[in-house]
Amino acid sequence: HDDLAAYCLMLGDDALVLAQRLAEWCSRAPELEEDVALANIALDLLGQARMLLTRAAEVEGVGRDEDELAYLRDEREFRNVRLAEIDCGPGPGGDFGTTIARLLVFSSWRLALFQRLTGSLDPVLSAAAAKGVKELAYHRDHAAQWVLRLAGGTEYSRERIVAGLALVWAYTEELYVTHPVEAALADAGVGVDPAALRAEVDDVLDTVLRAAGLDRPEVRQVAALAGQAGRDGVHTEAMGYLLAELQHVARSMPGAHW
Amino acid sequence: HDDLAAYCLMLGDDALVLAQRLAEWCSRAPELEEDVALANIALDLLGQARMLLTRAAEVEGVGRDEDELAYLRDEREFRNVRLAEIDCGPGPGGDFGTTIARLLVFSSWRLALFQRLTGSLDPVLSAAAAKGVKELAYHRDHAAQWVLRLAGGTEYSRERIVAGLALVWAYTEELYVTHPVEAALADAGVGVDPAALRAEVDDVLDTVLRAAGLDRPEVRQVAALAGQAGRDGVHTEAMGYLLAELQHVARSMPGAHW
Amino acid sequence: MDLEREFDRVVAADHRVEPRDWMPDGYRSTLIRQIAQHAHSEIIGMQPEGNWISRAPSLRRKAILLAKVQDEAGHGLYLYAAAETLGADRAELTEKLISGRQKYSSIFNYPTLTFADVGVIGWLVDGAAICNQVPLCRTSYGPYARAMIRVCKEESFHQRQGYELLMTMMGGTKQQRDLVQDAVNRWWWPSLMMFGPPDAESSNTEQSMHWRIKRHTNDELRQRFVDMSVPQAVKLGVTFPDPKLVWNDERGHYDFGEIDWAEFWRVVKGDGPCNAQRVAHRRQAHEDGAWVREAAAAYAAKKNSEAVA
Amino acid sequence: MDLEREFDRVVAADHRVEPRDWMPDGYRSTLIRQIAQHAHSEIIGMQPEGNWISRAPSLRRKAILLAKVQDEAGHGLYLYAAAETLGADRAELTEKLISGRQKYSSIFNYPTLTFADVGVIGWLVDGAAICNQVPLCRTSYGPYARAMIRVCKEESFHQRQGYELLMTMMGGTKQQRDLVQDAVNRWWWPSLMMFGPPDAESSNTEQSMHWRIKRHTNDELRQRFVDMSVPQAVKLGVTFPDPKLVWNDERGHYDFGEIDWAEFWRVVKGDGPCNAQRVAHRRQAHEDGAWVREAAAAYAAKKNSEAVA
Repeated sequence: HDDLAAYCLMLGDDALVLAQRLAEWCSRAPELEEDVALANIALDLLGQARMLLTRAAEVEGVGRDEDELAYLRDEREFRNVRLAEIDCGPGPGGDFGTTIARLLVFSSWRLALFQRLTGSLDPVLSAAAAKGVKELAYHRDHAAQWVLRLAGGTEYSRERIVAGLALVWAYTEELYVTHPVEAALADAGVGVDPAALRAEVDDVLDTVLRAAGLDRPEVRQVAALAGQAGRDGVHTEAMGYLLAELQHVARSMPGAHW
Repeated sequence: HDDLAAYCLMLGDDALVLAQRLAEWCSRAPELEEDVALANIALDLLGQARMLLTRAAEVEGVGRDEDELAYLRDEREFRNVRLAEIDCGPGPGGDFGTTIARLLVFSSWRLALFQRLTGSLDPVLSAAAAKGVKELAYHRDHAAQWVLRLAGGTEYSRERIVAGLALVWAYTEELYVTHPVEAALADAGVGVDPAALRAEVDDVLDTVLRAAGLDRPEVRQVAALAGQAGRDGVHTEAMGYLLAELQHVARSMPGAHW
Repeated sequence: MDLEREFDRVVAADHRVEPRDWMPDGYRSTLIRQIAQHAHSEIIGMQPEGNWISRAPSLRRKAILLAKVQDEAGHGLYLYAAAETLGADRAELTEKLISGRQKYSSIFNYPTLTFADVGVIGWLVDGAAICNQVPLCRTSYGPYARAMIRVCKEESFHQRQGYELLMTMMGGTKQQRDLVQDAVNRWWWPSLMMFGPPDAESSNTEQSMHWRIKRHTNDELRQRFVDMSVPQAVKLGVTFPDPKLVWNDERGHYDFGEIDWAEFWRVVKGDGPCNAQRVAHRRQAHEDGAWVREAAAAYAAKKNSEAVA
Repeated sequence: MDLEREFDRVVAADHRVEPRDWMPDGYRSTLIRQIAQHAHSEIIGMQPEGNWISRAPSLRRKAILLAKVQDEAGHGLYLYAAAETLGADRAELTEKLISGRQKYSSIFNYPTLTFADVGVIGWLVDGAAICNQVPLCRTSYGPYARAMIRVCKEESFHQRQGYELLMTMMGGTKQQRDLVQDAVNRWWWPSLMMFGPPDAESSNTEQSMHWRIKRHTNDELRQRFVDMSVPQAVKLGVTFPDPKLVWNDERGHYDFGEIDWAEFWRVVKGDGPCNAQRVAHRRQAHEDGAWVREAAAAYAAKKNSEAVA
C-alpha cells in the first residue's frame, strides 16, 4: 500500500509539475491556436494529476486529499522526474522549441508507460491509464508536428529545435531508471518498470527525428545525486521556485476552502 | 500609534522589497565588483528594513516581530511604493541599466526623505534616518556614476540607460503623493510629507541627467487604482510573485525558528 | 440603390446579413472595428486572470481557471474569424492592437491583486460582458451573431463559476471573506464603466442601433446589470461600495451613485494602472513567437510546393 | 643559477616569494593555476548558496547569507588579484572558467535542495575548505598567503554562522531537524572528497610540497577534518551517513568508510548534477554583462583622453 501510494505520487507529480510548466505559456504562445493547444495539454495533464493524487491520498488513508498533496508537501517529498520541472520556457531557461522538445520526449515516454499501465491490476490506475493514453497520443503528435515544422521551417527554427532537444535530452536517462517502488509494483502487476520502455520510446523518438532530418542529440546526462534523482525527491534547483509559486496562496491561507 | 506603525511599515517595506530585488543580481552582475556593490546596497537596505519593521512591530504592540511582518503579511498589507517592487532585471522585466535607473531615482528620493527624517521626534526613526543617510548617499552616488558611464559609454549602453530611465520614470509620481498617514505624521513632527521632497529630488535627478547629457524622460505615469497605490497596498502584478519567493519557506514551516 | 434597399430591408426585418451580401462601407468598417475590439478584449483579458493560474490555491480551481482563460483565447479566435469574413486581416488587427491603434475593453487595465479577483471578474466583469453581449446574439451580421451565441454560452458558464468561487470563499475563513469584499470594492465601479459613457455622451449609438449592430443603449444595459447584481450581492453577503445604491420603487430600478467618468476617460486614453503592461505583454508574446510563425509558414510553403511538384 | 638557489633558499627558510622576485616557470604556472581555480571556486560557490537568498526564512538569515555570498565575490576578487601579480589576466582566467578549460571545486556541482543546505555548507564545506586553506596562509608566495589570511578569517566566521544556523534548526521543530539530517546525509561524502584523491593517486603533491605551495597531503587534511567534525556532529545531534565511522584508539583518529572515488572522478570530469548549470549560469552573467563592461571601458577611455587633451 505504501508502494502504491508512492507510485501514484510519482505519476501524479510528473503530470502536475509539467501542467504547471505548460500553463506558464498561457497568453504567451507564438499564436492563439497554440495558446489553446498548450492549455489543452496542460488541462489533460492536470486531470491526470488529480486522479492520481486522489488515488494516492485514498491508498495512503490518512485523510489527506489531492490539494494537501499538491500544496502542502515540501520539495523533497515530490516524486516527479526532473524532466518535468526544468524551465523550458517561456522563462529564461528555454523557448518554444525547448518546450516542444520536452513535450515530445515526455509524452512519448508517458504514452508508452500508460499503454502498459492500462493492464494494471489496480482498477484506478488502469482506468486512469486508459483515459490518459488517448490524451498522450494527441500530445505526442502535437509535439511531433511542431518538431517537423521547426526542423523544416527556417534555418533559425532548426537551430532552436536542435538546441531544445539537446537541452532536454540531458534528462532522459532518468526516465528509464527503475526505482525500487516501480520494481515492486511491476512485479505485482500493478505498475510498469520504466526500464522496459526504453526501446519503444527510443524507436518513437528516432522515427520523429528521422522524419525531421535531425540527429539524436549526443549530450552529457545531468547526473543523479549519489544515485538519487526526481523519484527520490532529489530535484533541480528550479523546483523550489516552481513550488513557491504553486503553493504560495494555498500556504498563505491555512484552513481556507476553495 | 497606529499611524506610526503604518509609517514604519511604509518606509520599511520600501527597503525590504528593493533589497529583495537587488539581491536577485547576486552572482549575475556584469562584473564581480558590481556583485559586491549591489549586495552591499541590498544589505544596507535590508538593515534599514529590519530597524523599521522592528519599530513597527514594537509600536503596534501585539507581539509580532520583524519576521512576522515580512513573512506573514499578505500582498494587500504591504505598504511599499510600486517603484521598489517592479522587475528591473536581472529578470525579463529589465537589465542592468533599468536597475541602475531605479536605484538612482529611489535612492535620491529616499535620501531626501531620510535627511528630513533625521529631525523626527520619534527617536528610533531619527536614529534610523541618521544611519540611513550615509548609506543612501553612497547608493545614489554609485547609481549616478553608472548613469554617467552608461550614458557616455557606447551607443548601445546609452540606449539601455535611456530605456531604463523611461521605464522607471513611470512610477515616480507616486513617490510624491501624500498618504493620510504621512500627512498626519508630518504634522506631528514625526514623519515627512513626500510632496515636500519633489523640488529637491527633481533637482538632484536633473543634475545627474544633465551631467550625463540625457533628457528627463517624458512618459505616461502608471496610474493609481481609484487613487490608491503602493502605500495603500495596491501593488503591481509583479508583487505577488516577489512575495511568493520571499515567503515560501517561512510559510511552509509554521512554528519554526531561524 | 437596390442593394442598399435590400440591405435595409434585411436589417429591419431582423434577418441576417451574410459575408457575400452587399453592405454599406460604414456598416462593414464599423463592424470590423467593433468585432476586432471585442476579439482584442478576449485576448488581453487572458492576462489579468492568467496571472493567477500558476498560483490557484486548489487543483480544481486551477483547472477551472486555466480552462476559462483558454476559452478566452478561443473566443478571440472565433471573433477574429468573424472579422475576417468582412475582409479584415488577422495579422493587421494584431498589429493595430500591439501598436495601440485599436482599443480593447478598458476593464482589463486594472490589476488582479488577489485570488478573489478571479471570482469577482467572473461574477461582475463577465456578468457585465454578458449584459452587453446577449443582444449581440441577434445582431444583424450573421457570423458575428453566431460567434456571440457561442461566446455568451461560455461566458455564462464562466460567470456561474466565478460566483460559485465567491460563494465558497464567503463560506470559508474571515480572511477569505475579507478578500472577496476587497475585490468587490475594487471591481464594482470599473464594471459599471464597461457599458461605456452615458447615452448623452455616446457617439455612434444611433447609427449602430439603426444597423442593428447595437440594440440597447449604454444606460439601459448598465441599469439592467445593476438590477441583476444587487440581489446576487445580497445572497453572497457582500456590499457594493456605493452609499447611493438604493431601490427606487417609482422607477422599478435601483438608483446608483455617479460614476467617475474622469477616471473612465483616463483609463480609455491610456492612463490606467495596467495599460502599458497589457500591451507590452501582448507585444512581447507576439515578437517572441515571430520565429515560430515564420517557421510554420516556411514549412507549409515547402510542403505545398512539394505537393505541387 | 644564483637566482634559483636564492629562490630555493627563501622557500626553504619559509620566507615569502614576492611578485618581483625571480621564480621558476613551473612554480609560476602551478601557482597561477591553483590560485585561479581557487578564485573560480569562490565565484561558482556563490551559486548554490545564492540560490536561497531570496527565500531565506528570516530577515536575519537573509542578511547573513547575502553577506556571506558577497564575501565569496570578494574572495574571488582578492584571488584574481593575487593571480594577476604573477602575470595572469583576469579576463583570460574568466574565459577559461566559462569555456570549461579551468576547473573549480567540484563540491559546487551539487545542488542545494533545502535551506538546511545553507547551514551544512557553512559547517562542512567551509569547514573542509578551511582545513585545506589554513596551511596556505603560510604558503611561499606572498600575495597568495596574504589573500588566504583574509579569506580564512572570513571563512571561519562563515563556518561558525553555518553551525549556529544548524544548532538553531536542531532546537526547532521536527521538520527542521529532519531537514538538517537530510542535508548532512547529502553533503558529508562530497565534503570528504574536497580534499582530493588519496595521496597514492594524487599527482603534483610532491613538487607542490617542495615549493611550499602545499604543506600537507590530502589524506592528512581529510583525517584532520573528520576528527574535527565528529564531535561537532555529536554536539549538534546529527549522524554522518557512514557506518564505518568509529574512533580508533590505536591511531588516535577516527576511521571512516571508503569514499566513492568513482563518483568523485565523474563529477570532476563534468558529470555531476550541476556542472553544466553552474558554468552556464556564470557564462550567462558574463555575456549579459558584456555591454556594461564595454560601456565602462569606453567611458574610462574617453575620460582619459579628455584628461590628456
